[in-house]
Amino acid sequence: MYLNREEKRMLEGECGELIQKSMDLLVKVGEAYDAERMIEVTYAHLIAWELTDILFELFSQMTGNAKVRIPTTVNPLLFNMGRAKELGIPESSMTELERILSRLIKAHDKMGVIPTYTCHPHYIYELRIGEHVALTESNVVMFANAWLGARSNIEGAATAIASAITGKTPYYGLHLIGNRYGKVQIDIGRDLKPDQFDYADYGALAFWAGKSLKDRIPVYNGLSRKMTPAHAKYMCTPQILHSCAAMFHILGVTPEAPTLEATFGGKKPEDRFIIGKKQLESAFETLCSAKGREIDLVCLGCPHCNIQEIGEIAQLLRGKKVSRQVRLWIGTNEPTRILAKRMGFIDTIENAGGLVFADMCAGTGAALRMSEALGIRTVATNSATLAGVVPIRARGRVGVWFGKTRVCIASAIRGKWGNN
Amino acid sequence: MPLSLTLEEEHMLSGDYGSGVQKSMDLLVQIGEAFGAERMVEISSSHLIPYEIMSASRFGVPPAKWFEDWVLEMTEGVSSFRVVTTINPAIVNPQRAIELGFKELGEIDPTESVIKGMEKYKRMGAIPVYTCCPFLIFTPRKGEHLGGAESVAVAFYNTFFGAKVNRESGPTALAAAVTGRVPEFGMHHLDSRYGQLLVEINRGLDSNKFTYADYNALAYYVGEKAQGRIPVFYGLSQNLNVTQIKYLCAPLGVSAGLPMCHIVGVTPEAPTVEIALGGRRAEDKIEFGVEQLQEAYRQLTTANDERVDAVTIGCPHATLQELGECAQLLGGEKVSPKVKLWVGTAETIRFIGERMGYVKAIEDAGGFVVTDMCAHSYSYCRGAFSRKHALGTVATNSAKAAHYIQIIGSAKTWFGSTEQCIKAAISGRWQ
Amino acid sequence: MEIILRGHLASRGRVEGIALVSSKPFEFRHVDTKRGIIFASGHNLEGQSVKNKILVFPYGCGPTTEEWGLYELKKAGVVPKAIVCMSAYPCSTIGAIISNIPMVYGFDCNLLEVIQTGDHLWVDADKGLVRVSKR
Amino acid sequence: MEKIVIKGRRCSKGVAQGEAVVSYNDALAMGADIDRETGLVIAPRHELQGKEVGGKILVFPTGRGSTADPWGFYWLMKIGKAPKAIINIKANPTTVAGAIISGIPMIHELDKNPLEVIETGDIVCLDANKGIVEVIKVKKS
Repeated sequence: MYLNREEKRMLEGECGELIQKSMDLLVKVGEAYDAERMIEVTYAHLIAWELTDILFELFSQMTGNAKVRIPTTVNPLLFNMGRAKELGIPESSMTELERILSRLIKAHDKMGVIPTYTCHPHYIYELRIGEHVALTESNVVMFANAWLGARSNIEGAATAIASAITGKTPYYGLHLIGNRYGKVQIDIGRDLKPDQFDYADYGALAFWAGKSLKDRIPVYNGLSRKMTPAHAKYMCTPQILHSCAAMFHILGVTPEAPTLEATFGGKKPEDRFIIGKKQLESAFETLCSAKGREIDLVCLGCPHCNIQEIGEIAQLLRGKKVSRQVRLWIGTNEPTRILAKRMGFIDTIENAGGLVFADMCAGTGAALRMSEALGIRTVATNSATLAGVVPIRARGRVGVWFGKTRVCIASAIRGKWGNN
Repeated sequence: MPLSLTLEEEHMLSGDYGSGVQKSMDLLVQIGEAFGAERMVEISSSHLIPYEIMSASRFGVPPAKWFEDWVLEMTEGVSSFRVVTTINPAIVNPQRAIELGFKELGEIDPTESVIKGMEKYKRMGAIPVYTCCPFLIFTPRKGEHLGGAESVAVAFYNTFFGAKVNRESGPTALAAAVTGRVPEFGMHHLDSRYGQLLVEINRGLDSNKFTYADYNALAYYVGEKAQGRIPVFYGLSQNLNVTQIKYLCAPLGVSAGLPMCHIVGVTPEAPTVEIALGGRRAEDKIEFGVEQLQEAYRQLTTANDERVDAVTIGCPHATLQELGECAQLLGGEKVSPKVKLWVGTAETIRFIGERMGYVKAIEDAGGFVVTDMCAHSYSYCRGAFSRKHALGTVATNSAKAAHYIQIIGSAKTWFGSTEQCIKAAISGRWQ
Repeated sequence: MEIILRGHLASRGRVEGIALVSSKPFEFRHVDTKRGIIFASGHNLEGQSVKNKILVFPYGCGPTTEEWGLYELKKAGVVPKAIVCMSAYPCSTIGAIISNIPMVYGFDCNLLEVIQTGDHLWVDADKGLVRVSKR
Repeated sequence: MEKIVIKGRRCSKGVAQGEAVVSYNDALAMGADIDRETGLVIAPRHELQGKEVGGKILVFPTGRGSTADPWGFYWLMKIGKAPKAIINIKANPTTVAGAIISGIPMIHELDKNPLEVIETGDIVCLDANKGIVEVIKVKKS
């Protein structure tokens, strides 16, 4: 692997031990994928490290006194301690949670990380088409690749840090145009109405597609040309729950998919599937793991809601009340919350009994970790990510109802899962 | 070919959706006809400019009513906008009007009209971002059709994202938000987007060392010479960041009304010079060197008094990176008590800036990080504020601000790098 | 019967051990970090331990914190001895590198047809080689 | 007296007659370049600087100015200082929007370059609906 003078100096320890370690990790990853050289990255996104002492120790070893070299944002925390009471976090857990969260926040501040605490950080750093970056968090990486046309491999927590403090990444995988072409064509069946797709439909679609992809990049053919970034957001993580392809194309919509030919790089698709009503319904069924219709929590905003989504939720809740038995959590980032507050959406939602949180991961974070303490056994959501991740990781203790946004809200009001 | 409308558009035009939609569609159809559009295109977003920008006159007669009535006509019977709608900064942030010295002007208070305008648009669903950089909230995709005014937003959408948007105006942006349509001409046609004017950065200039002001000067100079032809910048760094591109986009509309540019190796439609030019020969070529850079600086500078009364930064609205740079350049020093230092940005950016400690650093030094408003257009471009606060000389790192202060305002301008501006704020003198 | 398989280095090291073959894409976050037992219901290896095994799977998948799963197994001493897979999901690779576990990927045959649980494997990751001795 | 007829494309409806004021080289912004009290051109270095545009048939190559420009135009109309009509070589959409909302007739894309045909002081009759411009030369050329 070719290293330029600066990279060699980094690897030989002339820029300090932490940079050396980071460069060593990046070189090893580069060797694993036959990268010819390093490239400069302009932006990194980190994951907020988890709570165990073992992982925090690893984080500290990697970061030490290092400062980030490029603009670097960070994923949500597991809790928003400022709103612990409303979340219902028991007093007994507070001290421990404070300890582990505050040490992490302090460490980020020290590194110069931009404390965005969101899985949708694209409001603070605008990526351009073709820009090379180093991002972790599947939703952030895949949105950047697919929707924004930026180039990032799916980084791990460790390599994202290494890139943030060296400004480099090995030049392999999705950084190379030749690896970004579609391999599998997924046609949307004629019995579906993509114009009317809810966020849940997009998630279910990607979840189903992911099962047949392996490492191959899909090209969706037949989705609505009016789909929004929020729709695309829900397609990201579900895809990699069963595949390892961190990219997708939507014909006529995403920047690298103007025509089938261009999207497949002039080659024929290796494989072709149709997703119709039957397949989509089966994805919904698979993602519904709950038994009883009683629900404890309705969790929206996985990934973090944008302003339109919060507006839609507010609209559905206007003049209604969330059932006393149900918690309604909506995750977003703080700038979106500021705008939603101005538009009166937050008041509408919170007057109805819902809570809108920034800075934290409501679904796979808080709901999963605190399910026992908060007595959460059944969650309703429009997020295929949450529905795909939580039941397995909670080892069956938590069941999920997965459905469209309006069904989730109607269920929050009734206190029971169902459409009416 | 006459402009043909879809069934829905015909219904809009015939008044079936109410008179506001009808008036809006009528305006768009007339514009479309004037420019030979054959049809309307559906858009996903529009960016409005608040009409009360007109209601604060330097003559003390706020004809707010004219514009309020006009907006009422255009929105009669419209309960909400049809597309994602964002909105430009107000002339003043009503919450900070007193603190910033707007309420002692002796003219009729503009804040009431500002609040009225904000509420009106908010009720119709406009996202109250109040920034000229709405791309920080709404990310369009390549090839997506948009509506919208504000030259900074338009140039950035076209240049940075490859979205398709004409440089519209206040009325058509509103009509676009109301109808969800714009006439298809200009930037909506791929063919009109190719570059025509090649701008080569002279080897004598190290563009890697360009300050924001240098990018501004480059674009301002080119804009003046372009005569409406879309420039292709060749020879700039391939690693331009958002802030640098923002400064390259901002002056394009100011001096020549250009809706976009190409930056070879950077922007989506300009991987190579040939592609940016659409395979054609450039109509003309500009060599940009030290001499041209200096000429632009001369044009943007009208002051000769070293004493600086005000420093304005954040035109277009500052990014987080710029807030950080201002904080760092202040380096714990105080802004001279004789100088006003305003850094304009969006509230959403200010929030993160607060978390990073940048806002505190700037405000502890005596500067203001102002949000939701333009940091210069009302204050320095209208006479009353400058006269009241005796602001004879304003320093800025923005070509757009310098241009408008010169043309509409009464103050003289110094134009230079952020560093020069911050130093001037501390010492009270331009060096 | 012995078979030699040629693949590509992902994470360095040489080791031998018994194969544990997952027919499904593998997610380390579905392994209990204390006991090393796969808990994902419906998985063909549900209830089995990865400890000291040579884990064979088609490819890794899952949200990006995969490497933590592997690292925590390492710290708990219930880590597999090596990983052999067909496609290398970057997050699995990174996990293997930071946990010092040999890993090889990218063979020109279908691993799942060649290797069965219980086979004895010698892995030389540096050379990208896997020697299979059928049970 | 010489009469010349040229044809162009309608930007904004209406019929008008008046005395021409021509900017031969400089683009014009109806908002920023014109004083909102007196209707005089105030833009520094502009060839029409100090000239009044109110009540005139204003001829210039193209428009410029901020995207709030139409409202500046509307303002001039409200205070009675708007031009009677506008003729451009190639219009800027912002000027057109201003003309439409202010109800001022406007034409562009003529079959002859209006800057070569029309001189300041000429009498110009214009029917924007039909796209016709009649130029009556007052001065002997």
